[in-house]
Amino acid sequence: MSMATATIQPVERENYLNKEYGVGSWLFTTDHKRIALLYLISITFFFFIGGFFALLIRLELLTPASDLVQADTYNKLFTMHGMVMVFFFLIPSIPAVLGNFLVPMMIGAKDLAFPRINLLSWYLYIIGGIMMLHCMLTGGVDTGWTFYTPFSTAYSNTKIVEAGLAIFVTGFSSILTGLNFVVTIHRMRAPGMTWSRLPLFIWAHYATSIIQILGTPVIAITIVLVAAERALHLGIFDPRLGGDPLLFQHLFWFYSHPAVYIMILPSMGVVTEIIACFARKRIFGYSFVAFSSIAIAVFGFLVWAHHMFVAGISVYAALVFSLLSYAVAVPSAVKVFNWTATLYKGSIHYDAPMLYAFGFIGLFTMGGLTGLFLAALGIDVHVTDTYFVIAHFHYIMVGGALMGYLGGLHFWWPKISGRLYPEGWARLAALIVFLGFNLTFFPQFVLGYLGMPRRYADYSHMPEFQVLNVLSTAGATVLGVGYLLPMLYFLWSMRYGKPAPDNPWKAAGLEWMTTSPPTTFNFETEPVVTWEAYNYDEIDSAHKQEVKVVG
Amino acid sequence: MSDSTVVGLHHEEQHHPELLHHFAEPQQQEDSASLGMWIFLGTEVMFFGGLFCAYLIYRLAYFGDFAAASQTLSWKLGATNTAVLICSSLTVVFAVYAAQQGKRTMLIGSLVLTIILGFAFLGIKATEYAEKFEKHHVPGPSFQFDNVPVPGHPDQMANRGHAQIYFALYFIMTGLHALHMIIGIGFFTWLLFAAWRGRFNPEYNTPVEMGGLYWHFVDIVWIYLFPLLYLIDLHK
Amino acid sequence: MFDNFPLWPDRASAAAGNVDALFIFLLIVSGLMSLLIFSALLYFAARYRHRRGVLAEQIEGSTPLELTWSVVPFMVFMVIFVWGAVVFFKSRTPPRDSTEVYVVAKQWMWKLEHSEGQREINELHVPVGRDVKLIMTSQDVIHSFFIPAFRMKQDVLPGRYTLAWFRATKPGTYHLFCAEYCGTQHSGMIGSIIVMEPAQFEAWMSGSPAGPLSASGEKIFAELGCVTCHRADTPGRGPNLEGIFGKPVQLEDGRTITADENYIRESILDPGSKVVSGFKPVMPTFQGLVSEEQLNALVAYVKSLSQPAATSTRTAAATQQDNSRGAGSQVQ
Amino acid sequence: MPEDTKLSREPSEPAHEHHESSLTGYIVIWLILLAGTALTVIAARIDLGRFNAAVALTIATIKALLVALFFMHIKGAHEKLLKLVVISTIFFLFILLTLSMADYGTRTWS
Repeated sequence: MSMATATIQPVERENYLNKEYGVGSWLFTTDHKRIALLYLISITFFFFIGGFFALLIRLELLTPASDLVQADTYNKLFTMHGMVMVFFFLIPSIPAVLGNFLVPMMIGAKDLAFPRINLLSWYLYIIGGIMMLHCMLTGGVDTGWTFYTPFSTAYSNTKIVEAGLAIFVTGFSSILTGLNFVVTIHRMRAPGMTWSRLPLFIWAHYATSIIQILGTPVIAITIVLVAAERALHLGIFDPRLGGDPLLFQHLFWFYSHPAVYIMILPSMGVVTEIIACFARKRIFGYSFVAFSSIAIAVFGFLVWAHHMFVAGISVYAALVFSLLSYAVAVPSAVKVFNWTATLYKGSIHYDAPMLYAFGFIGLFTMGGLTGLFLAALGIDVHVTDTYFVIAHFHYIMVGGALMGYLGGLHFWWPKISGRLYPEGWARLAALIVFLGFNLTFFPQFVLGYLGMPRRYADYSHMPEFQVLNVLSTAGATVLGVGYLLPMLYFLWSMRYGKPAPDNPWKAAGLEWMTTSPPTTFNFETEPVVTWEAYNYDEIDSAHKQEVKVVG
Repeated sequence: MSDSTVVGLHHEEQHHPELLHHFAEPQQQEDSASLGMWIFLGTEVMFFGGLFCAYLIYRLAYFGDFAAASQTLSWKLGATNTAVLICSSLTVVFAVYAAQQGKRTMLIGSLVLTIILGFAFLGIKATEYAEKFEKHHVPGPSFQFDNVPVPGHPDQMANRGHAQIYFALYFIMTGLHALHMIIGIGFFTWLLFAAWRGRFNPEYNTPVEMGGLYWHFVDIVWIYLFPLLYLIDLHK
Repeated sequence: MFDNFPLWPDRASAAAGNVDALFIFLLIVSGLMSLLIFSALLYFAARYRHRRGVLAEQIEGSTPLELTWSVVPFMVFMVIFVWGAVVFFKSRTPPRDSTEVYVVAKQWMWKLEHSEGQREINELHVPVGRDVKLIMTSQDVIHSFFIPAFRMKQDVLPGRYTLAWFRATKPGTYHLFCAEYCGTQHSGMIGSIIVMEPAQFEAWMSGSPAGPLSASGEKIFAELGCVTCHRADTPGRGPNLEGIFGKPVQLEDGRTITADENYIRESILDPGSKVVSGFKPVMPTFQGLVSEEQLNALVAYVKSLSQPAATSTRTAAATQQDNSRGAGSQVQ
Repeated sequence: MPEDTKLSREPSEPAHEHHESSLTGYIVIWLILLAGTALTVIAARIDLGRFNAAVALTIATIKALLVALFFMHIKGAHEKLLKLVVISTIFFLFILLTLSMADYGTRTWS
């Protein structure tokens, strides 16, 4: 086997992967592509840790009684599932891996504006990650990833300060990534790469970076306040000393609601690229899609208290936030309509990335529409803090963000690794993920409307919830298989996959005009852009002519 | 004069020693650094912004208690510190000017003055903190704030818990500000070292400019902290 | 089969129908929207699949179309918003003559006390057809009082009161959940709401006779010495509490505030914060001296001073609670 | 295409216009800032009723603007981008404060 592959392999050109070897050449690299791979490895690690917790949660809920784990352990499991998945997987996933790899290449730059800061942000991520692992191994946290006060500041006796610090450090990694992207997109574009020629992936990352830059510091200071309150009982969040526990929720959601858009916007960017390529078309309404990203980023900051409708905020504030929440739904809807319209009169191929993109649109639409339910004050009163919310945000974050991430990973895998992944397996995995996902989370909508509260270790007094929980757990196992598959065949393809051509999809975009894998500085000579984004007409007609000439 | 350098005339063959490989020209590098710095300052604004939000809410809710607690501070020391920081901002703009004009002696002098003023600020702050420790005004188990009347209402005693919230915010806000000062002094010490070795010239002085932006930002934060923390209801 | 696998929750309160109606409307709207999107998606996917030699037709976009699919959904959203807001407002505004139940949440149990004095733990008996107002507070962390069958949920916060109300419409036993994560035994903080026919309920009430909450409040009011300053007969050092509940109060610092449950609570625990105009801030704090239950009783008592029927209730209470003090010390 | 022949990067006008701004200008600003500090203290010691806080914040904002415009060279900046960064940051801070107050300010309404 290895003999056979060895004979197929041509002499490899120098690229960013084989330029240097050794641990040091990776740990001290400033190459954005190598840093992207460092992120890929580390976030995959955290994804499977978070996934393992999810699996245990689902297994516990298979039966109504709290029999697999005790309530205390269960509470730690969902807390750490949330913290790992949100802060160590979803937020860095697309920006830090695909964004890091592609942002400089897509705009024709040699690297990000601040390569050393880029490496620093990976190290911050790793330091935060190690702190989080240490925290989990030495007892964990049981507050839920939301850290609500005064439970977190005065009642829980778990490692809240340590987990908070881990998130604080990782937050700075996120801030620095966003800062790097904004500066790079402003300052490093190749000649001719105007704003209206930028791939929409770049627009999405630009919008994401705005949120990372302006939102993350607020959670950082909130964590400082929680830690200080916990250590010294200052009273800032303690009602007995005159503080208001809701202030914590305001500050927390000021970041954590926009953080949802940190997760979903890059995914929207990925899906836009994939749809354009596999429909062989310019994106319908380019500028509307671009500006809807910015609109989502800005409006995303105006809606945070819709997480607090029953928390004791004023009725008038609830009205304002409900109204604003519908405003943020419009740009999301605009995106979905534009993707659909892009397919019209396209020439659609069904490779695995496109299947993920279809899955994304379907699941994101479901997630978005159920968001309308939650933003409606009257309904939110009933469904908030139930499985309805769980299902809703998993449709957005797992159905949306993760589908986009996997789709993007497949789409750019030839560029990243220089190898082709096995297409058949990939399509199968996409299908399994889609079906498994719906089986896991659709029943939770019903459970939520029935009234099953979230974060319940034990529902033995409510046996009527069991059937739907069993369905959900069954789906989770399918979903688990669907996530394991890509990891296995990606690993396989690194060694046994067919060498990838420079542009296997005949896709538009500067990243496809360099070698696969690219060289350290991405381009032999600085590219000069004279064409619009998504010039699939030019690419395809040129190709057609070639065929004709040959024929 | 050496500032006649026209942008765009940097040739590849004259590759500036401070130009990093991935930039095409020094102007691009400098613009990136300054944009990056401004964005970083934006994150700093939001970082302090969370505290200002908490401050605003509690000040409006517990105005009298905040005034009582605020008036245990010495506005004279606060005003002095404000003046010290404003003076240091002046020496910082002098430093930036000197670096751009290539005036090494002036640059070193301004940097030294800035660092001295920075230490002066921290020194005054430290004496204020020491006094707070002595009076048990530091939030925590040994916090004491009993029988302090609310300004303007001699027979109404300030609420201990609310005063503690004031002092908590006071210490966190000024503490983080002081931390920024310490980082700034560290950075300026490095600048001084680099200036001593003659690293800065009219073509390359970005670190001095960036350090200057940072220092001015820290100054601006204090410009707000001073009236908000020291001057609540002072007329009563 | 549907005993073990229900698809729709019980509908047992007046509000449940409103919520369900909006929910069904939203199901229809979002069903239509997803039908539109998914069928377009599938149709295009099938119709425009790649064929050899057929190129995609490039379309730049269309501003009228973009405006249409921004504005039309927004209009629909506004309908949902207004409808949702109306349902919400109804669920937040307790009717004036509701029966009151005081709820104290703690890790991990619900303590409920009827204004008639009956105490319950993790169970609440209510009659069909009567408006019940819940005045809730927590002893420790944030909890949330959730009755799915009533489509009613409200977080219960330490340090202040939050309100909720319902009118049960169907006899039966329904789940009570804590919906805000509150620690280890969060999932054990559950209970039942038992809705009874009025006659049955009266029988249940008389089965466990107890003095009204306001009467025990009156007793505490006297024991803590509140009566020495808050007098109705002569001007005391504190304001006369007769008839103040629900009325605007002029404060010393010029603000005007409505004397609601939270104001009374705050005035007991932090008397200096909102002093009534014309009085000196001389009242000591009772923080740490009264339990949440005693506080509820005091609030109930102050409220009873403002009810038209107050006199008769109090006389009844006084005769029932024939103890510890003479009628002369009573606030009149 | 004609515009493609002028393939330049971001506008790269000379960046150091502030070279010419004289040191005396800085000293004038410095004096104004010191005067502003004195004015803040004086204003705080006069009873202006509810306007004390407003006056203090107005003076602070003017001082901050002076520092930003002249010491941080926002005024001489050769592109609008830096101003945009400043304005959008202030905008989001404003959002944080006002929308929080939308809750706290209306809680006691009935």
